[in-house]
Amino acid sequence: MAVKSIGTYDFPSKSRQELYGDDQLVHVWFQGNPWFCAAACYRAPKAMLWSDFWSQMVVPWAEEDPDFDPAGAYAWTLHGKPLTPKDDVTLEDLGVEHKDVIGMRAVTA
Amino acid sequence: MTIAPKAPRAPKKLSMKQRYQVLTRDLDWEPSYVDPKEVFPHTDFEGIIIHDWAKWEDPFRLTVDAYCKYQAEKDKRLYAVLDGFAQGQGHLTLTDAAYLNSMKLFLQGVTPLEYQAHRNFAYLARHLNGPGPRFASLCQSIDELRHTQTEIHTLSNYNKYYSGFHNYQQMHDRVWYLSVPKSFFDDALSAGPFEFLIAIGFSFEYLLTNLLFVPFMSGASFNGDLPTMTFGFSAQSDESRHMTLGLEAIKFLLEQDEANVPIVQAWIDKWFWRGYRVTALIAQMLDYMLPRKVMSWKEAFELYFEEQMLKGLFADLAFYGIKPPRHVDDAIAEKEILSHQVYWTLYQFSHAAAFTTSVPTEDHMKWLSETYPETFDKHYKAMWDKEQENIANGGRHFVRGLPQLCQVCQVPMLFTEPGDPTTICQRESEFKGEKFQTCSNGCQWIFEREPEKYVQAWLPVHQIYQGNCGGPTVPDVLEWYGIQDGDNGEHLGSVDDRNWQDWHAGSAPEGD
Amino acid sequence: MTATTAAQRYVGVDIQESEQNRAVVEAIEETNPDCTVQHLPGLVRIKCLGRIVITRDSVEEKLGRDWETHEFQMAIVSYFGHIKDWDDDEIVIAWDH
Amino acid sequence: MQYELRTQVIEPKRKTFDNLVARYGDRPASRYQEGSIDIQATENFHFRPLWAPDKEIYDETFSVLRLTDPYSFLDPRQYYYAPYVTSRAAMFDAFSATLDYLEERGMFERLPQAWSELFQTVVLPLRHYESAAQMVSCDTARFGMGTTITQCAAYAAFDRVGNAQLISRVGISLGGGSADLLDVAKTSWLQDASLQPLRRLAEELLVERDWGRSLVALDVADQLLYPLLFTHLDEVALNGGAGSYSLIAQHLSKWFKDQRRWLDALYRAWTSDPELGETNKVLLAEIVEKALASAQTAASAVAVRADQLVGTGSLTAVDESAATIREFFRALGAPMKEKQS
Repeated sequence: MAVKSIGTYDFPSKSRQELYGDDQLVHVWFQGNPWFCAAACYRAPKAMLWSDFWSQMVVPWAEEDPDFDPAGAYAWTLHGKPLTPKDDVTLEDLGVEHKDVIGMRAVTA
Repeated sequence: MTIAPKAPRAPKKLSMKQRYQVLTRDLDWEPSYVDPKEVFPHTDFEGIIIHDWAKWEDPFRLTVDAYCKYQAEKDKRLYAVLDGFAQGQGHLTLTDAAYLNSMKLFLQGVTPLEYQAHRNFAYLARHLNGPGPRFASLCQSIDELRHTQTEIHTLSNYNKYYSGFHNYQQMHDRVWYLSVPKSFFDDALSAGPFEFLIAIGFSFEYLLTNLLFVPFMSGASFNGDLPTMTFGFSAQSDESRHMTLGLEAIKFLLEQDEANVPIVQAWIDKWFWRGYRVTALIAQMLDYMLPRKVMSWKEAFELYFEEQMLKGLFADLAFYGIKPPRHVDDAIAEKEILSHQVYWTLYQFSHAAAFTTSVPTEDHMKWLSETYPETFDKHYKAMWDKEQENIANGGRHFVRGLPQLCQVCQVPMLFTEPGDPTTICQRESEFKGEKFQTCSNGCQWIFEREPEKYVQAWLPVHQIYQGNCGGPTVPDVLEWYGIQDGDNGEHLGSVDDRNWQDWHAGSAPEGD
Repeated sequence: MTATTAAQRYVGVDIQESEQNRAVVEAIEETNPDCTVQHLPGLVRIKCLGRIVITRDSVEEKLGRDWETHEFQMAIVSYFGHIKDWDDDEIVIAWDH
Repeated sequence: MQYELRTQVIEPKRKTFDNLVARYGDRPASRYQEGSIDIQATENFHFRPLWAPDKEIYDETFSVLRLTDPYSFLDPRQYYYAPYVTSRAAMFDAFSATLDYLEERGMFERLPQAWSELFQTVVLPLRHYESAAQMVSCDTARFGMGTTITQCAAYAAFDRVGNAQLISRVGISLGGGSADLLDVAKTSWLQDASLQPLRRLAEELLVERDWGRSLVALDVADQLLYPLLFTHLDEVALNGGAGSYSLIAQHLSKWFKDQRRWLDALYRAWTSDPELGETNKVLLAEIVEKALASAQTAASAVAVRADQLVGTGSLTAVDESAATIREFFRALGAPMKEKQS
């Protein structure tokens, strides 16, 4: 349903992608890890390689957890489906869109 | 007591009801030189139908002279307490400097809301068609200004000695966790007059008021904060009038036309959940921030909400076809986990906040285990144990990054799936090709009802990334927030903690 | 929601604990013999099934002076229920339906 | 609880809040300042009003009259809530004492018939004017920019209901304890030729959406009516053996003096604004001239009626007040017309 208003009520989103230029907002949700109370939100270039995203953004955040293992195995999800990140592929090419939530879960042996 | 009134003159006296009628309600007339509709241009667009404004009942029947007399007396008493407390260095008799974290949160988060209420009840005092509700709104408007100012004046004394109070207005406009209460009230102020009446007059001032304020004030009383207790109870005495206005408002709308019922129901559904999310800050305050506990969040919720509102109020409103708020079951299901999740979040983000946090002490954890036998040991104790070990190894859990926020309530997305306290609840909606995440079924429902509204939300995290908050680094943002050293982070060893220890050094406590 | 009548549900009023308000509390207890009184930090909670009535006469008797019902505002902290009436002689808190 | 005597002197770490230090230097602030300055939110509003999508929640464009810094205006009375209600409690006490005295001594019954009629047909209907004035003041309290202005307006709104109630109580006393005379007065308000220009003025104020314009226009009308009814006629009453009229009038003229203090300060703030002062002067001249035209018509009709009933000089009093208003704004630099057209 639409809002009821006096006159036209139509405003652009204050978080729309164009406000971030060539970048976009990306969330990383470390599932099964209660150390982090909520998913993280990053501003990352669409053209950022996964390896850079991992080493420059995710690891510095996640390693604040004393139990985090940057070399560990993680299962990834995007849009409700498994995601297989490749180091030399950009976020955009991996299918990551503005404000997407990337799921991350430690794989236990 | 010097304000005992004279006995009524025996002959020819109008009753309180007649007098009120004559002095307040009879002042209106039907305009003929201008279009009456143009005098009240805002009461049509929301779809509410009012047939007869004269049916509004106002049980308080207060006139301006009586109002001024009693309010002046209340303030005389209150300011005497404030002055005495300040002169006697009363702040030294608080249970601990850490207690004031709850009051910092109050000044930063709640006082500006009182002010917002003041301004918008003035709007109702202008824009409602009936003189009865206009006068009640005007009284409430200046009451809310009273609350704003008595809160500032009460906490002003603490500002002189403690961190975190000094820049509360600017913080309310800028800081991430304060966008939760700010956006809540902005949502109400940007709504039409009837929705505001239900949002604030009814949902906030009646449905949730006891849950919000009474625990705060009892907490103050239990922790040696006489001024806060005094202003709180003094404000609450006005609040009882506001509750009456809220309840009268809903009954009036429901009785005026059956077509109003579904509109009002949707507003109750929306505003219960909006308000409930704001009370998350109260939940953690009760269970974690008060050095001496009054009651747990769970007890407060059961008493003030489940017992008084669900069993009392909603049974009454069922007569009109009103059902308990949508998503109320999700709120009930959260009562044993909410405070733990919220405090854990504030704890790990307190480096970017204007209050301090600490790991609960051993005694405190024991209390939490006993108070929350089903949840604390099972889900939360292990995290604190891990954090204690982390601290022993030289760490302190401060998140190095920014959290994902809910598009509606703006709380970091920390809440969990109904029935599963281990999985964060993530909801996503799309509007005009853009994704919007919400923290719960309640917030998602609210978003999807009025997406045009919520896409405008000024989400602090997104704004920081747009470069609108002072700069790209955390210190830049903190400077823009006006946060000074000592306002934020770990409480133990903080400026307030060190001062507190110094001030009490050498004065061995004599009994407790 | 299970159907209850107004008389089966509690209403209540919280009064600030003070020397001045003691007479008011006593008056309410006397006027509403079935009420329960609970002391909480800083306040007294009085609750009763169905309705609570505060009468001017009873408060004046306990106080030993004139008291107008508006003065109750100096004592009340909160309530639950519905203030059905607030007149020269009495204040009634009760549910409607 | 600790009971030991504390001999230690603890130096405050801070004197007041940051915003006040930034404005006035590092020194203790008054309760008026702490409770009023910078209290209204200024930035990062989340949602546009559904009833005014072109505006922010607080928006200076709600009026053409603006201040570069809204807090360049301060209430000379320094009212925050506590001193405000305390002062009004005293005013109402004094009024009640007057009314009690008048009733006890049967003064209303001794009032000359013409004065009794003046009360009934001129003064009592003004309770409706006061009611409109309340709504106009509420517009400023909500839509005005900056707490120092909106706070004054909120108190003024409450005062106007207070005035309406005060006038109503006079009506009840005059009617021997019944509200009948108030019904008669309402009919007068709706029908008497002498009151129709004033009622038209009141109604037109209620459809003005610019709070600054309606606030000024209301004040212009007040500045003609209050001196006429409660200063000029007060003098006439004393000379005409209507002491009870004078006893009532003093309360309203006292209130009006108090009301003038913040409004005159606001005019000074508007016209002395470093950036917008010149614009405001031109705007004020335009608004005041227009307001004077209808206010003078309205007040003159009332004056004619008063002169018919109790005496002389009322029309002249209105003209004099109008001249005073023009002179006041001219002195502030507003380009007022030389003579009324």
